[in-house]
Amino acid sequence: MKVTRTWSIPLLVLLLSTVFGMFNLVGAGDVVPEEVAQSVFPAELFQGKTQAEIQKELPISGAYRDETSPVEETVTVDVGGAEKKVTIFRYLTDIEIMQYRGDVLWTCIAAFLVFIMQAGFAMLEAGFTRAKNAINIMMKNIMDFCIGTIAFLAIGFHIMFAGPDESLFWLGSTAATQWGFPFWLFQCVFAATTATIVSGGVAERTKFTGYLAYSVVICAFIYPVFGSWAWGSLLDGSGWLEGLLGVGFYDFAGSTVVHSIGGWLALAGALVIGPRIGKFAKDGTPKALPGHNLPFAVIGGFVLWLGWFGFNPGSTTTFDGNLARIAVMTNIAGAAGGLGAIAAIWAYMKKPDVGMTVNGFLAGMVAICTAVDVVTVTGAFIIGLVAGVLVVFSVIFIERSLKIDDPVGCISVHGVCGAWGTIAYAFFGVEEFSITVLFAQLIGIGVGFVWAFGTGLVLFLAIKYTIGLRVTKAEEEEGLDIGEHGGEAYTGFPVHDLTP
Amino acid sequence: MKVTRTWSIPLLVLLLSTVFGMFNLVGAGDVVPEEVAQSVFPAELFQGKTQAEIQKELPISGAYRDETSPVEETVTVDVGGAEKKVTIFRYLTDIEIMQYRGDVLWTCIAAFLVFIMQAGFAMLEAGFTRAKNAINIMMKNIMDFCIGTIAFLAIGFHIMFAGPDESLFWLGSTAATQWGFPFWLFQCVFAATTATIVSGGVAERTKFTGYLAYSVVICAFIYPVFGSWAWGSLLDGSGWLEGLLGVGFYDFAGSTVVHSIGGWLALAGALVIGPRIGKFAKDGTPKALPGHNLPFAVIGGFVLWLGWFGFNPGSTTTFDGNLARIAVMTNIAGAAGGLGAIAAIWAYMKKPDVGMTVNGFLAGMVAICTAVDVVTVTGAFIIGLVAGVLVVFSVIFIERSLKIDDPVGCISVHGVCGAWGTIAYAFFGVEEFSITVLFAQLIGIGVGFVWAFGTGLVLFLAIKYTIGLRVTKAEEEEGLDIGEHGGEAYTGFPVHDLTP
Amino acid sequence: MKVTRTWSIPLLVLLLSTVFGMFNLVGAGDVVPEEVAQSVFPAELFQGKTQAEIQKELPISGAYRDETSPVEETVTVDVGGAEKKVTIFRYLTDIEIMQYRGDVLWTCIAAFLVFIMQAGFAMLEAGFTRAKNAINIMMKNIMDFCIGTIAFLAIGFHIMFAGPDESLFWLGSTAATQWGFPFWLFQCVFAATTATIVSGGVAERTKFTGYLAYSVVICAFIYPVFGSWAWGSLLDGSGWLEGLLGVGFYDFAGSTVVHSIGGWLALAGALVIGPRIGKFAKDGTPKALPGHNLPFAVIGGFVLWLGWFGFNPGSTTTFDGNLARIAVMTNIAGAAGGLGAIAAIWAYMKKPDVGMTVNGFLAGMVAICTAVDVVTVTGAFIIGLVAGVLVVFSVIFIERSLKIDDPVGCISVHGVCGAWGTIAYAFFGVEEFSITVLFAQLIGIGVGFVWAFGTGLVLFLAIKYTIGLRVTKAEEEEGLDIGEHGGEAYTGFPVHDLTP
Amino acid sequence: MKKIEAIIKPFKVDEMKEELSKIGINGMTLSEVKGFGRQKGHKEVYRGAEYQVDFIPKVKLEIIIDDEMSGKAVETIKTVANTGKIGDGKIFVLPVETAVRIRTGESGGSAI
Amino acid sequence: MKKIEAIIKPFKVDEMKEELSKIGINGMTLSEVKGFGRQKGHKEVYRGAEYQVDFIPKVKLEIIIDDEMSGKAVETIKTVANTGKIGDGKIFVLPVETAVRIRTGESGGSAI
Amino acid sequence: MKKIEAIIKPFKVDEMKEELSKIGINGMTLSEVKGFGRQKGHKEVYRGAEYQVDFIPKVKLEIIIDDEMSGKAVETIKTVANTGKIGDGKIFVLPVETAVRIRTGESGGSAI
Ligand SMILES: Nc1ncnc2c1ncn2[C@@H]1O[C@H](COP(=O)(O)OP(=O)(O)O)[C@@H](O)[C@H]1O
Ligand SMILES: Nc1ncnc2c1ncn2[C@@H]1O[C@H](COP(=O)(O)OP(=O)(O)O)[C@@H](O)[C@H]1O
Ligand SMILES: Nc1ncnc2c1ncn2[C@@H]1O[C@H](COP(=O)(O)OP(=O)(O)O)[C@@H](O)[C@H]1O
Repeated sequence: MKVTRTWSIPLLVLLLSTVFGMFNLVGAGDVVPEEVAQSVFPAELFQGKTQAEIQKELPISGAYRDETSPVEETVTVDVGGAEKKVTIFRYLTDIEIMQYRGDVLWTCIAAFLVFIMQAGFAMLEAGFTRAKNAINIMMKNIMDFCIGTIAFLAIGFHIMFAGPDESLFWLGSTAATQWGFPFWLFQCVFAATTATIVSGGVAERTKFTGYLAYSVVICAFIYPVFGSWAWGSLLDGSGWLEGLLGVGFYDFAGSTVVHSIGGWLALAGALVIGPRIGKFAKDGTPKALPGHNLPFAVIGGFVLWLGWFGFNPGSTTTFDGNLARIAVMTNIAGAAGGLGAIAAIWAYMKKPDVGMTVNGFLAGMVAICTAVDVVTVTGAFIIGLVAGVLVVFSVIFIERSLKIDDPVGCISVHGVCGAWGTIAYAFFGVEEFSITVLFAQLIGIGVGFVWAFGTGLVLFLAIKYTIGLRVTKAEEEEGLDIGEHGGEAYTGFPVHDLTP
Repeated sequence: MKVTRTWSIPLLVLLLSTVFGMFNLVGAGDVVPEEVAQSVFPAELFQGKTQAEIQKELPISGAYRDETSPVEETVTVDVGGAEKKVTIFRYLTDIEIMQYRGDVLWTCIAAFLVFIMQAGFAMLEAGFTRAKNAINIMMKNIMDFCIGTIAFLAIGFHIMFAGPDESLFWLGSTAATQWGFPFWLFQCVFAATTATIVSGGVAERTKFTGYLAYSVVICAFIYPVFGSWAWGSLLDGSGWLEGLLGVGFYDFAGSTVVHSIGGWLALAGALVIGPRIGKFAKDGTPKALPGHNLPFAVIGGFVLWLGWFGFNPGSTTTFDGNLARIAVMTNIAGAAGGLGAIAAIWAYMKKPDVGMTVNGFLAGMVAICTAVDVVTVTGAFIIGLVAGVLVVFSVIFIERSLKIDDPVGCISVHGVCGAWGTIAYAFFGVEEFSITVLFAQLIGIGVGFVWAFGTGLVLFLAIKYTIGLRVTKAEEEEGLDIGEHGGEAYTGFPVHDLTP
Repeated sequence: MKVTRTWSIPLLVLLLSTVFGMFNLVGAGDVVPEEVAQSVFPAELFQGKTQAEIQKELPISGAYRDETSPVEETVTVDVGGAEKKVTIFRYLTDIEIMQYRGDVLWTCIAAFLVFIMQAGFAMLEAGFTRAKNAINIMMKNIMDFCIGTIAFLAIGFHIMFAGPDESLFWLGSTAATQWGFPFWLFQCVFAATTATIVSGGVAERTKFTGYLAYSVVICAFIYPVFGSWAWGSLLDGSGWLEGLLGVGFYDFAGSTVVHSIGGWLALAGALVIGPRIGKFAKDGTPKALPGHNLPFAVIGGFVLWLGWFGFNPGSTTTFDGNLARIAVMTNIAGAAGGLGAIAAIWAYMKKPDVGMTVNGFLAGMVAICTAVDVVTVTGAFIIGLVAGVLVVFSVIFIERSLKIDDPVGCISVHGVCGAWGTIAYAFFGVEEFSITVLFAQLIGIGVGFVWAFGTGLVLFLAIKYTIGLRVTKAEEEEGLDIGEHGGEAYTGFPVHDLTP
Repeated sequence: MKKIEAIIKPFKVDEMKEELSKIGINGMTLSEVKGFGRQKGHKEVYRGAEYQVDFIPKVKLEIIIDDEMSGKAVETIKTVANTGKIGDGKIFVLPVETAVRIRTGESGGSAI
Repeated sequence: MKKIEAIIKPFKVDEMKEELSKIGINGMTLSEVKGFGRQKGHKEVYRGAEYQVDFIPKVKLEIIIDDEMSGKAVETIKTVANTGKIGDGKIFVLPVETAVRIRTGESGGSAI
Repeated sequence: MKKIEAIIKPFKVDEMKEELSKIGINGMTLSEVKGFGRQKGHKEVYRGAEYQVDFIPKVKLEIIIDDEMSGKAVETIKTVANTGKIGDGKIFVLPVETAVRIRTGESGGSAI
């Protein structure tokens, strides 16, 4: 009698060598699971309970795993030449528990790293805009995270990951087990990131109440819905994009799911709210409204780079050797993006501009998210390099030709380069090029655009005509810090902004 | 003969399934430990040594564990119906070693995260005060950590954690084993945090020498003594508060032990040193002395939030699935605190003030420390939300009614909200409400207040009448940076502070 | 027949107790590896393959390990009294795989921490220099990392770690296995650190193109060559310094390999490029050119401190209990360095200067790198304290006596204190003082100096006489931000620097 | 020679420079000042305390100019700076005795 | 019309504004300047190098005022700014030829 | 009494202070201004957009001085500030009516 086992828990990738083996059920006419179980596994994995007793303790789905809850495993038993599948219920081995703990630790650390991207975004956006709006930008980023946490807790997580049977509102059944916590935390910081990306596109002119309103909707609804289509099955959901055209829409760490969605929402926001006063001359020529603290912005960029080491490698939510490969590819793409952007802007504007260089390395890391787990070194390099060049011309095109005012370039960095990265998977992420894969990716990108830009337009227009989206002209000129928050960012320093 | 095992090392929570089991000592009239040992465990766990030999290698206490030192384990042997306890000495199994390494790694990473809170506090405090004192604030924070490290190494650690038999001065016996190192590091960064909290309350007017003096005393004495009462048994000590009223005073991660102690010390300091020149008008009306760099302060707040992911989840010093739950609860309380504070200040002052919002999320995380390991999602949300509201009115009350000048609000954030969190445990941290638990918590809070405020008063008065606590009026007006450190923080920027 | 095993993989330090034991090969005249293998290890470690089949799958060298590739192990078999060594090939046990995953995780986390040192250096250097050059400093630090990544990927890694047989250009054979990734990442961030150290010494006057040129050469060539001499055998290389005088030149985490090399390169650069305009009066008296944002610089120092918790403890690239000890020693040396420096400068200049204090704690951590894994608490304290005092007088000596302009003190911090730490190993790092060890260290230091200073001189002179090393006088006066990058760091703030 | 001091709103600076150039004024000095006047400041709050900020950022332009040009300059400034809202600012004209160009040593009208 | 320029200590600004309002002066312009005079600066140290800072932060008030009010204004400034310590500052009075209010175009006394 | 206003290059301040001290001028007020003149500014780029920066950082020195000293002061300033390059700056001399030292109440020549 030969036994092979099929795991019901995809994350337990570790081979359990101590329990593998061949064995015979002597004279087995009928296969008794109890017997099979005892022959394959040491007795302590059953804690003296019967198979039926253990089965009752099974979590609702394999996703709700825990170090103390039992798992279900299918063992193939060879009875006199005929194969029979037997389902066995048992508790985790010590080594499986260690693996589980490793998964939890790494997923949490990755979530902490993604969390600090909030600070990175805040620094980047504040540094790239004017001093008179710095408090407002800080407040938006704080609120993105506070609101994001509570909105995703209350509603978003359910929308994104619930199956048909259980509720995940306010964590729901997840709270009963341990795995729900690291998984939720990691997903929560992702959701907050999407809202924060949008912030940059509508900076320096958005009413704070309007901002809060859209932040809730993005974290509770817009992001989770698209997320459920692409990533639902990471827990109990099942997204229709996951099986698209048979090959599935592929987006490992969110070039589209997080970045492009954020970018297209920002595009909708920037269109509805219009450019900042003074951004375009009467003839439409764009004017520079330089940021007030570029070193601060650059450090924000470095902090984002750090965060990406959680964002991409953490997306496996698995403690295994693969995370290093993903970290390396992320790093190569970031570095190549920085080089691509500095080369492009230097050639085009004759100066190695710092803002574009920062956008460049960010663009490289945005683009690599989709294929980061499967790409080669050369693939990562090209994806990053192209993103770096692309972001430069995208920023210029959006500003000069489309006359859209995106103060920090988030439409280009996250929207455009997110789309590039998602397409690039079809060229650098698969063994052999397949037109089906390319189509699947393009459809995913298209669906993402339609969803995010569409709901974004509705959302921003709705806010515009209800609570109001934009501050008054006088307030915009004086700065949102005084108008919205009643204070100044830099008391004691004379700040003199000669722009409107 | 049935064997059950009682662990002598509380942290080795992992089930050792490979060695569990039932067995019979055939014809055992007399139980020989050597025999029992060999029957229960594989031979390699004894490395060819006798029980007596291994026993000699036992570390002084279980706390001094290491991956190579043996452990003591009690096995219950069932000899012909009569239960007999046999103590067995053995080395660790591989899986126990892995667990140990996991404990070390996680405890260190958590300590690194708590370490970076020093930078967060420095940014927060500097940003919330005036430019002319920014160097001084930086120097205080650097010295808190340098002095904290050496003072805690030399004296504090011994006071807090030594048992009656061994010395922990200068690490003492701990240095002989490995576990002492991660544990010490984690405790050391906690101690430094307490000193740093105080810094905010006496900012912008304290003599640097006076500051150094009190920093030494806090890290070497005041904090460790209270710590030994509440947490001594985490190593070799035994704190009287740990068994209070039978239920014990509960403070998982230090709402009282770290935060309130720091807050009440700050209160004593602020009282003794008096308000900054110009803080109160002649009629006692408080005047605003706005901070000079609010974006810097906000990023400091984010860095503190990051640090809290080490502060709370790391307080288990254990590599297991529980840390994720604690991280999630910390995050929810922080977010709720931010929302509570922004709502309160917006309602009360008609503006969503950034300083209060930052104080709010910090307050939420201060408050959750006590019960973070046992609270539900809703509990965490309420504890955080209440803390956020509370901190707003506490700041206003302390300033307007008590006329105490606390430049960054640390008395409210750490003292008051630490107390709130410690009380909240009695309502949200236990299965069923118990008046005894509430009393135990209240006593703990009271003892903490009396100890910290009392020793604080003595300390600050002693400094005042010896080396001096406050700079001269002229120096305060000109700024401590020039007077105390001979330099300016922002050479090249005209800084013009119209406040005194 | 008694079996003892010699491991071929040095990092798998874990005892595999489950497979240890004594056994007899009954009547074994001839020892068949197949048989021995099956008797020592459970069958699943061979996955049904013969020894010959497994042997073919062996990675090129033990360094290219992976969780799925087999290992080679020597087992000593006792056949009738005669010892025979048998080489066995097998796959990893579960516990070895866990250990491997732990190694990967920790090495990556350590690399992330070292990565963020780039931001720390950027803040430190920008804060300690003038506002008109802040963008340039940011750009240099971004480019150091982008260029460093790609140059080290393309060339440096090969030079440093390749053996005679395989190529490591563009990761080469490493990319085939998993371990190459974490190892490369950790080495890559080290290489970038070296280039960044140099940046401080030539700050505020270097042409950006010249900077890029030298950054490539350092990351691709100068650092890797010395690295290969001292650390080559960490992968497939073999460095001649590693066996120096029989005892070997010892430098655990790079006091010399990283820091002094960077410091001596900075010395060469500062000499070739000459002092900043206005740094020395006509009579040679040094003038202060104060930094424009000291709080920013101090936070940079804290970030560097954080990074050092990856730099030193991560240098084991091993998941085990030892990392905590290294972290503690790093921390003690840093704290002692801060105290040493503040005491020295306070005594000497009558003011506790913030710049020197920051340099002090950095110097302490630079100095401890060499011996951090073997030093005692007292050793770490003394090494740090001396470094803190030394750095103060070194900065003053280099400026006043040598008339070299080192804007941030990197020659003293990294060069001088790196050398001190390397020497200190001979006194605090070995059981018993040995003159041979001292000589080996001195030779290593000397070789490092000759190599780095020598190649540095050639490099900087070559750049000077080709693409140019220094900006024009007019550009230096106006600031490099406008001249090199076409922008200003702080638009909106009037920046008025009265220095040239 | 006259010195014209004009206190204007900061965002008018660019336009002002262009219009003054058009009428042949090619030199001026600008400083960042704070003004108090009819234009009310605003209340600010800081961590729960309210305070009044009365001084509003303004730009002061200083132009030294020949007597004959001064009228035209004043007119131009008045037109350009006018938005019709309180706080548009003031123009003051003061007498100047001499002007010297440091580079050349010229003085008087040719110095400006 | 006169222009009063007063160099005062920064922390006197609030009180000054209030006292001047009391005597009917409702317009003024403030700039942040650095003064050199009898009040000695201080030594600073920076990474081991000592240097002298001679310029001390001061505030310059500029008030354009009718001739008749000017005496009273000078008196008030003198009283408020006085602390009796070196560095209290100076008051200078200069002649002004015209004043124009940009918003309305009024000139002369009604413009201020 | 005269008021000398000199617009100079920022890095000349230290030398200027020393040279003026030598001829007995022990009081002055400095402000940070931006100048527009013959010295051309420069183009800057910001994230792909080019813009012209015309105002260049300068320092304005203000010295109130006795009539007789004023010539010598102007001479000294001219000599020290001269680098021979465009943008060296300008010196303007204005009449002053009174000067008051706030601390002592002295006015006139002894006040400065
Ligand atoms: N008497 C004055 N002396 C000096 N500056 C004045 C005077 N009155 C007004 N100013 C300046 O002119 C600015 C505008 O004056 P304000 O009274 O607010 O509005 P308006 O110019 O529309 O009457 C003020 O902010 C102040 O800088
Ligand atoms: N001759 C002067 N011209 C212009 N400003 C002066 C002159 N003398 C002094 N000041 C200004 O007055 C301020 C105070 O002068 P100082 O001599 O220090 O003290 P005091 O006013 O008490 O005599 C100086 O800081 C400077 O700004
Ligand atoms: N007419 C003017 N009124 C006021 N300030 C002027 C005038 N002309 C020049 N300036 C100031 O003098 C500075 C130097 O003038 P500029 O024409 O650039 O060079 P130069 O002094 O060598 O002729 C300018 O930056 C400006 O601050």
